[in-house]
Amino acid sequence: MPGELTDTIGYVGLLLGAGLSVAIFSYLLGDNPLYRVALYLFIGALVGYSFGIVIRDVFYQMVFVPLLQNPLVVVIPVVLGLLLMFKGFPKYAYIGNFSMAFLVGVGAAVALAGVLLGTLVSQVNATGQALAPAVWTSLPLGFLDGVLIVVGTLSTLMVFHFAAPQPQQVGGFWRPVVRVIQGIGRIFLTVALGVAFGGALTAAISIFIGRTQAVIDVVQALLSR
Amino acid sequence: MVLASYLMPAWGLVDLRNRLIEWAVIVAAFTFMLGIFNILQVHGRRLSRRRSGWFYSLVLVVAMALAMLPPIFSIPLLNVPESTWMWADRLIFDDIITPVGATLAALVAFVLLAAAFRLLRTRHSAEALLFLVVVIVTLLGTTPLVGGEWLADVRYWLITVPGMAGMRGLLLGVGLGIMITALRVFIGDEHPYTDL
Amino acid sequence: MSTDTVMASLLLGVGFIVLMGLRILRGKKGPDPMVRPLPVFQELKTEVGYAAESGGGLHIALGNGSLYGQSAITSVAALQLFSSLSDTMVAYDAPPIVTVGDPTLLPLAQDILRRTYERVGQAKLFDPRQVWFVAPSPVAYAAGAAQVSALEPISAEMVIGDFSAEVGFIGQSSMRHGISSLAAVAAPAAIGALYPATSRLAMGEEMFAGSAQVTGERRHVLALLAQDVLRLILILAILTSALLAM
Amino acid sequence: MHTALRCPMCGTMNPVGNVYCDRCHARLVPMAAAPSQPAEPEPDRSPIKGLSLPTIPPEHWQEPSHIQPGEPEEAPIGETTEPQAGDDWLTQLRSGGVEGPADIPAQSPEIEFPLEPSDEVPPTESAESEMEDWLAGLRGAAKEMPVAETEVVAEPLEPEPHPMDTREDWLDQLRGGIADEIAAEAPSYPPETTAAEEMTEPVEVEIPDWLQELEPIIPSPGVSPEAETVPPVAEEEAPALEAAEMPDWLAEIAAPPMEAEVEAPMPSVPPVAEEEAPALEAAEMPDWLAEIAAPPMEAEAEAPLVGEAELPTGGLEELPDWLKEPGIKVPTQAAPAVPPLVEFPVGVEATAPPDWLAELEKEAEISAPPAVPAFEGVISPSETQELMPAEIPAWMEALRPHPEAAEPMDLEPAEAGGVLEGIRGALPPLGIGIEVPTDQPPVEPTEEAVEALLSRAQLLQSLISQPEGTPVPVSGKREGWEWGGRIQHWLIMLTLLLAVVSTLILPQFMGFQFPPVAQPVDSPAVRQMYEVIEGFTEGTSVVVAFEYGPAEADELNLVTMPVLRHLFSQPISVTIVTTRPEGRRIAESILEEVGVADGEWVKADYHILGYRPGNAVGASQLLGQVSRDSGSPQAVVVLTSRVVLLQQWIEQTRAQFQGQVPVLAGLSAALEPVAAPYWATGSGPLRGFASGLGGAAAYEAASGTVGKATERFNTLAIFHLFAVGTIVLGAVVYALAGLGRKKS
Repeated sequence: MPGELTDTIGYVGLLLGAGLSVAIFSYLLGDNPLYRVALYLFIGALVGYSFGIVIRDVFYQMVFVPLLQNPLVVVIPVVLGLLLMFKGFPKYAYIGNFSMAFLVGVGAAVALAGVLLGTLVSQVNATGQALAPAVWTSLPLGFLDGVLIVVGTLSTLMVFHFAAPQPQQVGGFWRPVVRVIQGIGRIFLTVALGVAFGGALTAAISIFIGRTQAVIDVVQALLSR
Repeated sequence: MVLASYLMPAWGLVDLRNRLIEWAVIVAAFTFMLGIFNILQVHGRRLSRRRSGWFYSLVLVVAMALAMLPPIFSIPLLNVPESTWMWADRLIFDDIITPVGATLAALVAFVLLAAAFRLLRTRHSAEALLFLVVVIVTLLGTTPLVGGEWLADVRYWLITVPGMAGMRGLLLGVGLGIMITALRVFIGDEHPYTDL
Repeated sequence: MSTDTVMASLLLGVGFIVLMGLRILRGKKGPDPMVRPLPVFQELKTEVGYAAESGGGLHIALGNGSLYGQSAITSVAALQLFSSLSDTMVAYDAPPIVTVGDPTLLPLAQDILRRTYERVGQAKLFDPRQVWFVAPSPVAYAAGAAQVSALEPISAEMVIGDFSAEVGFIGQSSMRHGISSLAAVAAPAAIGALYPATSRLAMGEEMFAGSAQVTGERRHVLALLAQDVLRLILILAILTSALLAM
Repeated sequence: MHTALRCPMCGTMNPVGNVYCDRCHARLVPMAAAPSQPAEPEPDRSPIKGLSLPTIPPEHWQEPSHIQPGEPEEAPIGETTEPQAGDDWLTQLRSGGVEGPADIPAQSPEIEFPLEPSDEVPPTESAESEMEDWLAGLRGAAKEMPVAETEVVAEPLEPEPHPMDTREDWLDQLRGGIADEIAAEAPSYPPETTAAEEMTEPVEVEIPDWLQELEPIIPSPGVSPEAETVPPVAEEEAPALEAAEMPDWLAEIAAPPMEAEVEAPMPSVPPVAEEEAPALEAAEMPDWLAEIAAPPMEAEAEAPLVGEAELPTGGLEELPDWLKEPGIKVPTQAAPAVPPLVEFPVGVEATAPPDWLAELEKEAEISAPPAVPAFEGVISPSETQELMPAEIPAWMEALRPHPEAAEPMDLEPAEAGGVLEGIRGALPPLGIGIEVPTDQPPVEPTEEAVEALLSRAQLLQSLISQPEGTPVPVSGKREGWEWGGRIQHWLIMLTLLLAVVSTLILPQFMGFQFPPVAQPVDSPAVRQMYEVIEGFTEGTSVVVAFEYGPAEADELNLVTMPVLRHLFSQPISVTIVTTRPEGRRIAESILEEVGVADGEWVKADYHILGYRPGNAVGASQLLGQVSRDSGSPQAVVVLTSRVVLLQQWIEQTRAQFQGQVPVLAGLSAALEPVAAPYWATGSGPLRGFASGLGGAAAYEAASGTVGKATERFNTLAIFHLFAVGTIVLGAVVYALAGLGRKKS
């Protein structure tokens, strides 16, 4: 009876999952074989599964299916992809270069477009907007915050200023100014990082809770049987 | 080309872009094959050499090989009856990948905590102190204790004002870096892919 | 075209012009532009030296960045940095173990190593297995990469690329094994996670300065300057838009 | 051949007999010393054969192939390499003659020359062949002479002295068992001398040719012989140069011709190098000292001359960036150039010649005396003085390292062991020649020498590569997983355990309930998100991107569920997409959990578009497909825990729909700060978001439901308390520790 079978398997799986979780948690006691087995099992499963999905969703859906209808559509990428396979053999690796160039090119373009429109422009606007009444009224301290945001953003941006003032440069006056600005920037940056860290910690802890809860549930289920 | 289509979404450039991108996706999929190949190489050698931890490599490779199957079975063309692989799929995904992955992510809590714990050891500066304070406020602010709701406000302020400003600076900076690097890729100043 | 796209195109144009201008300028002679040295990168090479000395290998974690999206360029930058180091590594005979968290990075990383060996005339010594594809998901990658220091004789770990908080794993393991670690990461979460872990951390944009810092190469340095020019432009833009907004 | 000498100063051609230029009366020294040369070279070559042959294990001569792979690993540490190196260059000689191995023609010369004479047969042939194309090169070029050329003649003598005297102390060091070095060492001069023989007249013409050989990027085989003969030439010219060019150098690091001249002199006139130390450090070393350890090729050439291990390295090392950029054009010179450099470390702490001499006394009694007269014969006493001190240490260092050299920044004492261990470990990654180490000639001094070199390299390197102020890395970090670490480890573990027990286990089993310590606070971001979703009208098409894997599921599911519930309670059509392989699976399972399948509250219809690889590309492609299928969506809901993925969706959406389409997000708590700038209190492209348990709880509050998030919120709060406790504790501990450290 497949039904029961799957049930039992499901049950076993539950145990397996819990067991593996515990194994991983044993990392807290130090890097130990138990942990490693679980880890490698996981990595293997993950990679394999992902690859399976790639096969299904890309090689089948995006390549094989169209290939049957209208080969021309996919012939180019397939060829590129096959060229890429040469990367597996150092001797002929260069053959794949064109494919890589294609990948990098498209990737870079997409990224650039994204950054330009999504981050640079929009963030610049938004920062500017911080001084717009509509916005700063929504901020805790009102206008002051608006100013803070602008100042903070600018100074943080300056923290990453790379060019070192050349000695012969007339930057004599600017150097201290820049240094001060960078100092301020670092403060903002640190706050930002602190917040980020806090967030990350919260997230991790939430997961931690969730995980332990799950394990405990299984244990309880066992006990209650 | 792709870029242009973003800046002037007209003249069917968009379609062309999507076509190009689709190709890129397909090509990228091939790299995954390389990835698998590489894993086999690396761990294959570990196995053959019986190098430290070869056993783990064995586990890894076997798991990989098995885990590949369910999704492949699920390809309609093969019309493998669901009942035959669904359970395996469940087992692999729900009972191995999910819990272990989650547990690992949970461990991050420990790792981060450890890091925070020894922060003042790694860096001994006012900055570090500020960092710690901010972290603490953020933590307590996320879950304000009864009576400590003001912390939530402080946190909110931290996130929306100084934090955001700093983060913006960071993002803008990274944006700049990305932009320049991408441009350099285009003008061929930077070519990670050629044999030059 | 929305104002966004207009501005974007403008910015792009400016960036392009600046880069080109500097590129032409590169051809000319004259004193190299000076760049504020970032300790992290100054130490990178030294680190390689110590690795070679102690006979241990280096582990370079290139992160989960694929060749797409933002991580694409972050990864390209990481590769850039890596390739500027690889010469030294091969020279020192401190062959690195490179781990990548995305298959698309794999061939590129391998190529860089391979080329370095070829450049030194030892193509036969290149072993594609020096680059490991660990796993395509962040946590799995981080945990897996952290294992490298446990399995292989590693004397230094360099975390360069696109990560998120999980990178803490690598930091942790290098702390455990007493391996010195350096990091250059762009993602805020990763920076946050690493900030307490190592004092030698290049955060955010600094990461893109890597190759210029390691190899004082003119082209890289000039790229940085271009970055600065654009930065100033951005600042002006922000100020103006702020004034307009008021 | 050439019947006239071109005056370096005015360029007029003078009859060969002239000592002074007819026109400008600049000195055309060559003539002066010319006659004396032919005599010398013979004497010094013969002894080398005698010494060098026996030192190289015969079986190596036969089959180099199997060893070669092994070398790269050993090379920098320098044991076992000598013999292999010997046979290796031999094979090269046999195969490539002067041209050297095919893979890098440019390199071959350096590799061979230093070694040739240690074998009787090759030197002669190769010397011949050199001369040939060398002369060929000369005929090809009729250029006006540079300053240098005038003094040329003085030089040919120069090489002699060292072979002479150095050989003396070699003889007795032979017993010291360091045969290999000598074998290797001796060769490094004869090349010059052999070249010197023919040099007399040709040189003049040849130099300019060489000088301008510096410009082209790809060196012709011709270059190498020339380069060889050059050192002598440039050598004398160097002092002049120093005077003239020092400033420039210090100012400008990358001046190829400069370096060329600078390096050239050093082989034969250490004093020059000596004085140049500062300049060189500034200009030279970053380049190649930073890369001192040798890549395979160099390894072969270098290993034999242990002390000088650097030279070939230095020289060849340049090849990489040298091939890259026309910048440094001098590998060939660089090789000879090094000996002086070798001692810079020493020079650095023990700058004054006196120290040198002191060292000499205890190190090189034999070699010192002979050296002096030999020199005086050729060069002005004053120069000799400088020559002397600089000269001997170079060899002494080469042959046996003295502590001082190694000391400068003595790295871990455990090193020696570390090295060997390291090697064994380091081999596998390379995947080659692990078996090789078996044939190790027991040459302790060698090893030490190399160690010394390495450490010296380290010194220089760190001197250069570190801006003042930055501490030497590693120092603090190498102490590893020390007790403090353990304690802290256990402590943190305990904390977590406590938290778990108190908040999860007790409630579960003892029914013990923690009093609610914390209230969810509603955040504007969440409210705005809620409102946007609430505002969806009939038939709105919404894209939901499941951008998280199982790893993050434990947190994000809690965030996702209330959002999805809300979404599906709206009469909209949802398209589920992902750019992560596991995304689809996650979506399916969570939809199941939320109960969209059977829940009668569900008003939305949905379909899963599936997974596209390649983050942003995939996203943009998915968006494209969606807008093709069901028109541009009214909103994009991103559920993720990764910055890049959030950004990717925000940016791609914005890029594709010019910011018409609002983006909403259910995020991990980790992303709140990153999301904030995009949200910008509602003015950003991110119209609203719920992050972490807090956000989820807030969302549940907003939608008037009580879900897991709310339940778990309290637990989270308690955990936070523990976490904060730990952090504060750590802060205090290390703050105190730090203060303590400051005091001591």
